Amino acid sequence: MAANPLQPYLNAIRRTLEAALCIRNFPSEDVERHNKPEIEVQDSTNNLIGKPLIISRSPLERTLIESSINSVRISVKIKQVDDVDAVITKMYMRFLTQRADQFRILRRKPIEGYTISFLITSIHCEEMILSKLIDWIIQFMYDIDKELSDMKITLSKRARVVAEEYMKQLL
Amino acid sequence: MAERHSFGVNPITCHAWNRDRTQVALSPNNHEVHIYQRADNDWKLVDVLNQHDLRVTGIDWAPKTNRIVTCAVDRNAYVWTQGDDGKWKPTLVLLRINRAATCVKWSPLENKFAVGSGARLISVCYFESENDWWVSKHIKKPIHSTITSIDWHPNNVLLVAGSADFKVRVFSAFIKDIEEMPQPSPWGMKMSLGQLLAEFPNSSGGGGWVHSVAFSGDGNRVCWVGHDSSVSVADATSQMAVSKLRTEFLPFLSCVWVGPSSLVAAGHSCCPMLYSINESGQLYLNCKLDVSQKKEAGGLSAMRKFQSLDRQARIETSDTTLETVHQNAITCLCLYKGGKGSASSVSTSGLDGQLVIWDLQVVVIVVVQVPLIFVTVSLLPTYTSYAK
Amino acid sequence: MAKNTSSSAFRKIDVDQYNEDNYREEEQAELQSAPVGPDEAEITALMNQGRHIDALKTVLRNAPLGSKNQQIKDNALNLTLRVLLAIKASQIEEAVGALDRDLVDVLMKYVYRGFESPSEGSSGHLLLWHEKAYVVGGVGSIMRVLSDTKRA
Amino acid sequence: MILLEINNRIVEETLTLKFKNALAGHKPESIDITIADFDGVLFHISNVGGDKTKVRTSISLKFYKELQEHGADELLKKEYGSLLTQVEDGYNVSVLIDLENVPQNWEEIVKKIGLLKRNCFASVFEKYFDFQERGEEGHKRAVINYRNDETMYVEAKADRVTVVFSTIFKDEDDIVIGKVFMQEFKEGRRASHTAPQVLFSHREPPLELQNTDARVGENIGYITFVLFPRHTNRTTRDNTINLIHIFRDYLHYHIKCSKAYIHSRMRAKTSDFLKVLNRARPEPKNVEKKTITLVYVVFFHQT
Repeated sequence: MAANPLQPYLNAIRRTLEAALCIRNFPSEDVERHNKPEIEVQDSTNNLIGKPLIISRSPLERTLIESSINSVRISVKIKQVDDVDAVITKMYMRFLTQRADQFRILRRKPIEGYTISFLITSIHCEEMILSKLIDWIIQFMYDIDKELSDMKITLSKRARVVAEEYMKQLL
Repeated sequence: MAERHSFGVNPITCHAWNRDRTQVALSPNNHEVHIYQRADNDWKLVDVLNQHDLRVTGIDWAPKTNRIVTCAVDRNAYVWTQGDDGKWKPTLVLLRINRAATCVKWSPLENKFAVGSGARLISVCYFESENDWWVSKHIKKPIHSTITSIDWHPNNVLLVAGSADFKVRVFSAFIKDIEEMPQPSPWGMKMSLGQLLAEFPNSSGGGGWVHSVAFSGDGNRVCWVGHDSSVSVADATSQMAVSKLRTEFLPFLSCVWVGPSSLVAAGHSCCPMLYSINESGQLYLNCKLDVSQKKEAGGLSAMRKFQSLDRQARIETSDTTLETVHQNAITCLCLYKGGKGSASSVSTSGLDGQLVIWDLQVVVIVVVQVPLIFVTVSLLPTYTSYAK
Repeated sequence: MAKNTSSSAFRKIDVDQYNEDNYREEEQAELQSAPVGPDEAEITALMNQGRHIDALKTVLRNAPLGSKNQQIKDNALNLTLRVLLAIKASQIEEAVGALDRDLVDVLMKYVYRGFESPSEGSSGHLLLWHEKAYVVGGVGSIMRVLSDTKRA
Repeated sequence: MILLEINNRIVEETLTLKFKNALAGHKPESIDITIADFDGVLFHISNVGGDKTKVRTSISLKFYKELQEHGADELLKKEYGSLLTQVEDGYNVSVLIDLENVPQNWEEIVKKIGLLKRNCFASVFEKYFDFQERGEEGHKRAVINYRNDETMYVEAKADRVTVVFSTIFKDEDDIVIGKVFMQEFKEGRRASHTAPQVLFSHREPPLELQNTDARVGENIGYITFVLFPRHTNRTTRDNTINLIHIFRDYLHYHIKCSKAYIHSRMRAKTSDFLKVLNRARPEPKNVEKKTITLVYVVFFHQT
């Protein structure tokens, strides 16, 4: 991959992830015998939640990393210039979030104002090799960006072929 | 320098050694405690203690009285005593807490133990022979969040506790029923149960959950590690002065004193590190214990893997094993040989299911007389010639 | 006959807040008196003389991290961002090199704060700052940004 | 398979089979099948009064009455002549073939019956193409509700004939994809400057239909074809009718194909993601415990 424009953005996210993913198994203070991702617990006392960090590449593209003592929520806002982008992205995200169970770390509903959200708990950090998990998230963001623009291009290519094929007959 | 044992893939939450280090009790991240007997290079499972019904969070093995205390997320703790047939039998402990127990430590005289919990309190338990169970007294004020770690002062009365409200506090855990009033210590005069003798914020920046605390061998110093990747030492003998070192590594999860003015800390960066205090009381990084194939500064090598992926556009990154011995965060650090005053080796266990024993002897002695650079240079050739 | 208590307001009281054990924000305030923040004239003067690195040092040194007054914080943020964006990309490495460890932490805090409201072109520049600050401060400086309650 | 076929392939194949059997002397069996086509059109092939040798093909179009006003019957008579037969109830047009005396040109007849729907449609176009040819202005525009709540308008002017389709996009995503297609249709003229002009307007009807009762709505699109004499003269008119009358189905067909394409791509990529993510889990390789005492024993690096 030549010096691709996303590189510095992805590097910054990688470094922030390395820092944010330092989480530990932490039983809940509010509810007896429960172990909840503190980042998701609305009324959780604010001492268990770190400062939410935002890394942005442009006003349209940003990543929000909210960390807490036992869980991290990563939300990505993908660049959507026009409504074709919006439709393709919406279809893609619905497709992915319907399979959130298989992805284990994918959140069913993205956070307000973001396209897609991940929720990583301490159990995921114990089960998976951390560096591979970070590599996967970075690779995911890179691939999604590429995949969406590819699909947009192929869609307009298809449309052109369909139109030309039809108009050719109409001479 | 590093003796490495693996107990499968799932994480080890905590471990504790018996007196002659022939047996280790460890919990494989579930409700059980496994006791292994060392058989020269291998480990034989001799016993499984499964009285808890939720994940075990703390184990401590009293060397003199050979009793194990375990605490778990199911708000219970059990004291295990070994019957003459070698089997371990639990005795009931009335913790009276309504949240998970997070850490447990025997007091130096092993006549009582303290359990930190998510109920924002520490319960100090002592044996009541009439009904053959352990009763507890609570230390509540002014704890505001879960206690993450506790340690005993050598005088068997003072207790230091680190908590998730970014504070390190020294309490008195004096139980008048079973002991007489101790003589005052540099930490303070009043010794009634629950008396707050000292309180330190983890950092002037006002944040960072305290992951681990420890009293020094002589009890005059307290060291702790915080979530802002910091190592701090507070010295009672010099007006509670705090020397704090903000490191550039990932945060540490546990720390233990290995000498009068040196301590080992280990955590998310998977590499135990030796810190020392110079004459003027300043903390500095002495050296890293894990020098195996040390190619670049600590922290994960994912960055390097990503760049190699990026430069050579290799799609599938090779099996990203870290250079460090531990492949995932270290969660528990214990003394292996020697006491707090002068330990010669420590043992670490972590989320990668490995138990590693680090020999400090090679590093500590040589380092004291000789500047650091020379040591690592002299070590490297002997080591690299053996490398694969 | 039992009087029907129609209102169910009592069920909605958040009992937890009355439990004085719970962690509360304000008793952190007494750490130190909040500094008033860098003064604009001094920074602009330094910038005009082209001494950007000194401007950076001064703006970071008296960053009002602990202050409760949002207005002071925003002014300091805008001022710092102006300094950061004024320093050319080639000079960044040298600038970060001139800072001591604590100032690199403060710098990192302002870099993340700058990401939150990206004006055109600012994010790319801040990414560069982030990379250079990371080289010096390591992942530890990001940990400080995450965990310190006294924020930029 | 980009262009849609305008003949009904099933009708053709059934009748060809019937004729072939008859020619080969086999005894004809009875037949009674109903076939669906675009725009809610139904074909019904059956035997008349149980007589296996008489095969009747009937077609029903919901909007046949409107086509009749524009001379559909005359056109069909001209086209099918003797084949037409007494209309089956519930249907609009019926054609009869007699298996006993198979005509010489039976393939041609089968082809013609396959185009039954197209020919019904053609009447309204032919009529307005003639108006334009004769330069007659001012005729009322034809309004054909070719699908429920979708209408086609045909209007003749001195120098051109405009055909306007109104169509409903059930899913709002389809509108956006539809717009992408229509954008390409508009730019179709780049490919060949002789192609008809195509316009697309979303929600409101185009200028020609301003004050009519044309529906207005969030998910309604209007497609306007401006056909010039070169498209509507005698020689090219049939080809034009073939293409124009199925434009609406052509557009929606390709919208669905694009969505299917996007889904297949998503499925492939998602399974990729899942594979790589599952590799992040350390497989419990048989890690034998290797003691590494660094100083004395040679350091084994497990493979």
